[in-house]
Amino acid sequence: MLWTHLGYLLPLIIVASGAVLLMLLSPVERFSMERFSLFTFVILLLALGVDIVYFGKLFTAFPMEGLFSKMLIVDSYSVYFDALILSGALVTSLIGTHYFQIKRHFKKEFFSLFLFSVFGMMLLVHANELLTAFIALEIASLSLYVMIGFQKIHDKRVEASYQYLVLGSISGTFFLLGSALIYAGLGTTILGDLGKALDGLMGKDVSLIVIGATFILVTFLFKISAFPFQNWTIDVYDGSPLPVTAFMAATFKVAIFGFILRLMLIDLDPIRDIWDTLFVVVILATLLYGTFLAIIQESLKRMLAASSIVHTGYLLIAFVSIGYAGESASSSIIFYLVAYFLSAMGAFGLISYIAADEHVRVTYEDFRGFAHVHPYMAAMLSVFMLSLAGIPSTIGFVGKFYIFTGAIEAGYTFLAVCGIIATFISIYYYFKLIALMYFYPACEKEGTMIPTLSGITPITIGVIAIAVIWGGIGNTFIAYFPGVDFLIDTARLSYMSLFIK
Amino acid sequence: MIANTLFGYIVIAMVLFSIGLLGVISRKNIFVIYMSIELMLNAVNLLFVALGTYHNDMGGHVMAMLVIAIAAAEAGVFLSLIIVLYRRKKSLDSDMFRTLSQKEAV
Amino acid sequence: MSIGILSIIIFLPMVVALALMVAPFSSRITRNAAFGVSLTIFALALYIYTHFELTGTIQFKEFYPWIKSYGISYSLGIDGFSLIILMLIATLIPSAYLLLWNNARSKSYWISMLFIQSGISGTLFSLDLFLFYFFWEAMLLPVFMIIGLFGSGNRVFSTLKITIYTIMGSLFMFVSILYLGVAHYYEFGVWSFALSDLVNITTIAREQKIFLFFGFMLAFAIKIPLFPFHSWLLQTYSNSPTGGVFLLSSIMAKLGVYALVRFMIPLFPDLFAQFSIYFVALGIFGLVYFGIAAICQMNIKKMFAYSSASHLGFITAGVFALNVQGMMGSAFLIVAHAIATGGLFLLVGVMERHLGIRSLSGLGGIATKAPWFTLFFAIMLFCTVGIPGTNGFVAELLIVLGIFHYNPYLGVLSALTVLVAASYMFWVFQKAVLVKSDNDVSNMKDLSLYEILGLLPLAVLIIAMGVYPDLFLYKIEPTLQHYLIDILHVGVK
Amino acid sequence: MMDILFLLLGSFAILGAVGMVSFHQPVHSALSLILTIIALAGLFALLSASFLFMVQIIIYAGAILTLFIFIIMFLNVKEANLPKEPTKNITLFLGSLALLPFNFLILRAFYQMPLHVKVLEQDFGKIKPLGMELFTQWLLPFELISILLLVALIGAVVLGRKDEV
Repeated sequence: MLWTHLGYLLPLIIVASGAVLLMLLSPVERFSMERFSLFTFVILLLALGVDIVYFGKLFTAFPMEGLFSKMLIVDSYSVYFDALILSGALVTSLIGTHYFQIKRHFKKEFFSLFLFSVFGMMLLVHANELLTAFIALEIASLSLYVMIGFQKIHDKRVEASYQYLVLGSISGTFFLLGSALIYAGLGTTILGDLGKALDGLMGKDVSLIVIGATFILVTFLFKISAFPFQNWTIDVYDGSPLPVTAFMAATFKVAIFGFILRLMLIDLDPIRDIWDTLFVVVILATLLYGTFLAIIQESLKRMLAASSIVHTGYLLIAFVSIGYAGESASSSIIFYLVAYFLSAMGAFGLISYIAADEHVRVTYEDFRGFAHVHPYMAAMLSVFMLSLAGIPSTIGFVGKFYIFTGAIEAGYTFLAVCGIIATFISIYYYFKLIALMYFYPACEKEGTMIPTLSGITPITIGVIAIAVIWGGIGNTFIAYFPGVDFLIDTARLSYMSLFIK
Repeated sequence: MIANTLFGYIVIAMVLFSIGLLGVISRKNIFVIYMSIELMLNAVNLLFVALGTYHNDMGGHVMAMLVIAIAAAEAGVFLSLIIVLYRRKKSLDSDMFRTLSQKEAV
Repeated sequence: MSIGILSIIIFLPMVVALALMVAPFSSRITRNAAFGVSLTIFALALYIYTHFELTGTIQFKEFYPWIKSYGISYSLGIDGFSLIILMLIATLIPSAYLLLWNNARSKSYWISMLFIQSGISGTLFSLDLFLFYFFWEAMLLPVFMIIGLFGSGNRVFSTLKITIYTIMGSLFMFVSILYLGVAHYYEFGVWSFALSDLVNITTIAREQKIFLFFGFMLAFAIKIPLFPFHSWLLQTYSNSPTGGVFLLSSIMAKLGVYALVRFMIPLFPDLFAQFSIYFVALGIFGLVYFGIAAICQMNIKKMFAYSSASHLGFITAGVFALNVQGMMGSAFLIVAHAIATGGLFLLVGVMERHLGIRSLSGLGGIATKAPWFTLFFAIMLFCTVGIPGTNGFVAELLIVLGIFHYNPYLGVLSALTVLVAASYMFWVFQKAVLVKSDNDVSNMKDLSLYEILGLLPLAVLIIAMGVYPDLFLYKIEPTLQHYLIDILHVGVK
Repeated sequence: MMDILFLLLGSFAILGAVGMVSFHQPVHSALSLILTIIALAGLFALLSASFLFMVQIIIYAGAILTLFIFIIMFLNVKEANLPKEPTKNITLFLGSLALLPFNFLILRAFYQMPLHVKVLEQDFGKIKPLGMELFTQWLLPFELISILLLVALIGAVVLGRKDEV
């Protein structure tokens, strides 16, 4: 019994102890950056390997219930999200390798912090209690703040770190206030008990809980950069080192959704419809404003940051429709997270590879004629752009298909249409890049050193590109290899595990 | 009899929280911004303790303790970042640290 | 698991294109390979044509589940209408390759062409709406590449414009498809996007159905293009390379009409009948409007662009006439017009290459320099105009008859406009080719052997179909009857 | 007696908070904040949270804020380097008006909350039950806090040290 429970917790334990170990090793001078990177990779791989063992099984458990009471939960759902987060971290460490080598600044403690933040994210998905979740969130966020400001030679890094820290802390206090209100109303902060207590209060005035949950949602909306709280996104993403940006944009979002889905779907289920109107407004504003921001950006990194706001809007569409659509829609949000995660990871990764050299400014104009000099990189970048835009034969298309089907199924046809409108406007800013890369003659500017394709980073990005296409077309009828259906089935399974009481 | 009802504490906590929020919104001095956040955390603490006492549940007190620890952790990062920022900019004006959106990104 | 003949037609070009993309071959080898592929497909199409049975059913079916959780399948099949289009494409594409033989020297040009061929076939064969949408959108990307890479003028802008424009249309269709899928799920409890399943839906309220109808209609109207959705047309046609224009005008636009008939009649028979009057009127209005616009153009390419749009308006009017003459005429005109405009655009491409001018006033007196050119130009033009003896005549006659049946006033109107439209084409022909002018046309060379070889089958087809139309009509008639039964059945009910 | 104490401490807390947001000099703000914190500690004591009362004074007022004042002094910020905030008082006033409905809403919700005031046990809020609770029910968050502090520690080291590159 103890051993099974230890087994459930093993990925968490591996990552945490790896982080501590790296921290202890960091003063050792003779270890190079590559060593640390490799070590990080091995730890993540190990954790992922252990995680995979439980992947695709349907179960729910409170490991070490005697010791930890019910603060921690391990179920198929958390295992699924663990796998996502871990692979996100793995990919980040792989695509960051080249960037870190060039910059020569990211060493030692950086990787320790990286693992700590992965640990925090995983914990967030496992958390079954509000304050535990908050601590997990803080572990992940604090490490991220420091990772952003790690390279202090840049003003903008420190500034981004500062902005994120201040706004993140403020939103954090709202989370705590919300927890306090919920604690006041229900007398407990353990997630499983919240639902029961709430059921007991049915018919009475629950405005306290509603307000408290709204405050928690504020934090959530802030972290995923939904509408009224999106202002930081572009600046912070822009100011961060590119691999960290990729990590934030893709992996962190996954973790946050992981927690909030659990909270909203299970525990606040009886009163969830209260926020529907609010969400509809937030979605519309997010889509609108994100699209507007994305159109006016000159820099590619800022455009991707702005477009991540739009993708948040799509995710929120799935989020509101989950409760009203059937079981098939449940996995749409998870699938879209995977789709966005792959595409954004690839795009950010490739740009970080191209722009690793200090003096390359990554604006649209820099990509003029890029395809004629670097055909393969241009092709990969195009694949990611197409996927972000949701063009068929990429995973982004299938993701959008699920989201909009779910929305229509839930009766939110109006939202689906708005999403569609945002999508075709997004064609403009994604295709602009493709057009610039392919349709202009090459102009090699002096001073730009774009690396040739070699090393682990391009291979990783290539694999992601193939995965993006495979997710769009792949299926068992082409080869007996997990395709779209596999992802959906496992996502559905993980969703089902939430309801095991 | 105010001291024996929960509501008085809640009023104080909410007033403190609001003042903290006000400080965050309207002040530019990064020290004061930080202290406002601390104040908000303290207000939440008071809420937790008061609720714990009135629910007859030690959990509230434990949560307050945990929040103090979280505040301490944030303080560490915050203060070191403030030092770095002040060294670079020789200013405590939070507007000085928002140059990202204005200049061309590198 | 055996691979069906339709799958081969879809995937052969794609696989070859992928292989060529990676392999370090020169553009010559790429071109030869592409031509080989197109000939193979022609042979396969002939095989299908000869084995096609004269029933209104869907044949050569293939079915594999794709995304099981949503009931999406990879299901293919053809009926008489798609068969005609398939034959058309299979004939036109090798011809186009021959005309571009020494012209397009870039490898990516040929690779894009191959991808487009895959996309077109996929769109044509899909029986699953999701699959259809998949190919419909995917087809756009290589077109995007061809126009952007090899176009002229402000090509990047026009590429972005056509892309956003068409994707906008198809995304609304996408929502409609999803809505149908969800409605099917609600009614029958299982997911399916197959056309044969979606037609059974009965629960959608009329108001919503109208929205869905126009969601589909928007996508097709943009692609065709019908009257108010044509603003991408002019710029795209004039900035595209010859191959791109050829594809857009003679194949993609026809696919719009094809999809209109193939999907919208079974899905919305009642609405189709109800709104038909508006679309017939719109089609005839387009015929007039674009006809006038064509007369006003001095640039030959733009003029043909408008005249092509004008004909497509006519085709649409025929489709919505709701009787077998109109629909048959439309099908016939699709073929006739595809051949003729395709040929004309290719010829204009030749002219442009030699003379470098595209304005009408700069041409003239080509006839003496290039007799072969003049001959083919004349045949194509006669076909467009609808001179008796060409297939254009048969088609236009049928459509006018169909519209007359539908509504005598509109029928008379359409007959008149066709006559008017004929006049300007002659005028062009005279001005551009026959009349001597003081412009220097000494650079004009006659068609090369490849080009003659490419155009010959087209010319033969034009004449053959004009003289003996039944040869082609009998294959398609049962299918069209089938469609009409759909509409009339609902109409009676 | 309790009431007077409560009102006194409460008003001190609010007074300190108001001073904190409105003083121009960060040192003054920090000293006001200490007033608030100590008043809060007193309120904790009123709530029979004797252990937290100690923690609040020793850790918050004693460690965190002392460190804070030390850093303010250490940086030795000159008047010229302080941000100019000419509209500070107006924004504070307007902001407080804007926050009124927010407070009203929450307080109203609290007011309607069903309250079950229970009789406290003898040693409620003392160190022993708190410790028992902390190390049984709340062991996991407690352990996690140590990781959080570790991260903060690394962060402070990383951010604070001079760059060698």
